[in-house]
Amino acid sequence: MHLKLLVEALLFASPEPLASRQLLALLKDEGVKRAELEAVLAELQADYQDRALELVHVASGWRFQVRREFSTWVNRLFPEKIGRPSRALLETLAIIAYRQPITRGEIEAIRGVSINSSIVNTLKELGWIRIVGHKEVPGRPELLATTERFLNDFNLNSLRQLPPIAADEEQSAGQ
Amino acid sequence: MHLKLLVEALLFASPEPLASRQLLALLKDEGVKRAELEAVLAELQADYQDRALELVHVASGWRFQVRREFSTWVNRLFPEKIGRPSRALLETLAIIAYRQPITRGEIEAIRGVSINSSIVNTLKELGWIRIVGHKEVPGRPELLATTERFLNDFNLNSLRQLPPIAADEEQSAGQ
Amino acid sequence: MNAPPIAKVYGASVVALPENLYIPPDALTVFLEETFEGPLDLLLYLIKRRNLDIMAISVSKVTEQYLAYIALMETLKIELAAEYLVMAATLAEIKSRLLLPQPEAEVQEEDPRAELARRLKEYEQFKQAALLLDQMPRAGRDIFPVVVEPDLPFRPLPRPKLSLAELTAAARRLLVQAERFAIHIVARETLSVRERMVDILDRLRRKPQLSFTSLFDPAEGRAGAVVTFLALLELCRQGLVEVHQREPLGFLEVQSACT
Repeated sequence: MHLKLLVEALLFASPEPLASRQLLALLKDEGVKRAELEAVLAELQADYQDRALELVHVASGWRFQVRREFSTWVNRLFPEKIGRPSRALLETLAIIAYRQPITRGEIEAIRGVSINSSIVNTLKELGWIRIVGHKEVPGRPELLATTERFLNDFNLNSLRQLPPIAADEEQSAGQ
Repeated sequence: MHLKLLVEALLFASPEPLASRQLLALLKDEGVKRAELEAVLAELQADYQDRALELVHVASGWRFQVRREFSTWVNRLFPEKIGRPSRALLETLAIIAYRQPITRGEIEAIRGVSINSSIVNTLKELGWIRIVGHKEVPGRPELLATTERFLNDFNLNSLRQLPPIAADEEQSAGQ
Repeated sequence: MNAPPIAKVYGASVVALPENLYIPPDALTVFLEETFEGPLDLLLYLIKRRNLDIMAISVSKVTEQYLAYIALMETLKIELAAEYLVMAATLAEIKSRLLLPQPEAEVQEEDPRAELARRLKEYEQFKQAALLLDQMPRAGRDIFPVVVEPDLPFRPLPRPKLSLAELTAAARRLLVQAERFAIHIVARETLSVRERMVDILDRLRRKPQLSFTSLFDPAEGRAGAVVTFLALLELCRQGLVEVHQREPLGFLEVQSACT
């Protein structure tokens, strides 16, 4: 079997980029030398010169990717779904809004379940929350708070405009 | 942008096979005609003639796949893969494929043994079978049939491509 | 003449099965269940072994073998799947019917073997079909659908549909409930205090040290001062900021606790 095609097959079938070291391990039985592999990778790069794909070397190894100039069309495959937020996302945001600054652990204590980091990351990516400091307790957890973007998106001028919830109402009444 | 490369980019980036109809919809703004698309798909098939990949048409559409002759090497990428399906699972699947829609009781009558529910569940989880209705007999048993996913996974365009079995030939001859 | 050895144990030939040879019943059950997919499969095996055509089964021969097999299982006290016993009964019935003389008028009655032969044939076809299916190229085993990551420029996430009312409802549900169960209420904080706490932390991130007075906005009046002071006290209590006074009655300096 032609080494170039073997490497091509492996790179296309692998869900993750493959490092040269991994490729050599996968082709151990074929006794492939590093220099041969490198030659073949260079050949493959040249083969795909004029195609919609390119063979690139990223941090974890080699992978084929669709060239950026096709992103307009590729994006049509993944239409933006303005989905409903997950319950976990909604609740995490609600707790941060009403109890900021707050750590992830404190949010977890209120919700009674652990929070997937992807939720916190999504909220950061959405620009709705940010880190405003670290709590001086072991582990120095991040203190999370809402952003101006959050206020804008929810049509608020300031956090004071957040509708009161019972606990807050009682507190206000007590003052 | 060259139409052939656009189609190539879309086919490689799509997580699922793309039907011609879908490709035409994705390229609506470019005013691509069906005949042009078909010509380009044929060209792409030819381009990959001598490569580790092939462009094939399965039930849900066109997809690139790593050719069968590389499976020995590709399987090295997935060493922890689960074992072969059991004979019971394959026989059940075969009966559903050739006799669909069919109830579990009817499958049991053919096989002469009762079917463990785990077999039907595994087939559902694999996405190879689905419930298409209920038979109007006492107990209203589920009617089972294969899915498009089954055809895709077995490299088929339609059920008609299933290899003929003797009983079917006889029945056809008798009709 | 010596019987041929059936096994060699430590080099010595064994010609007869030892009386106390014990085959764990489980092992035989497993054998039956793993080797045959049911009574039809076992019958097919018995027929094929004699190179017979299904349509021309010698019911008595096959029945004898089948029953012998089942009898063996029973003497070994193996619990057989019910289907094997049903088949044994069916075979016995067919055999007995064939032995009975057919009344003249009912010569046309169907051969009792026919139904069994039909079932065997049908099962054999699907056994064959299962093999064919297994030999077909299968995605993930023989062929591998390719999905290539696109190199896409950064695209901001679409904003999920979320209304203020939903947010408030979630907060009410969680926080009111959580506080009902809380052992004590820490402080009487209003949102304005919390907002001011975040403001102070923010300002401290830009400038590590702030004078106490710079935290007040005279335009806010007395209420603003109270809110700021409460916020500062709460931040101190939580250990988020430190307040220093270098000399008695001197200026208060606020700095973040992490520095």
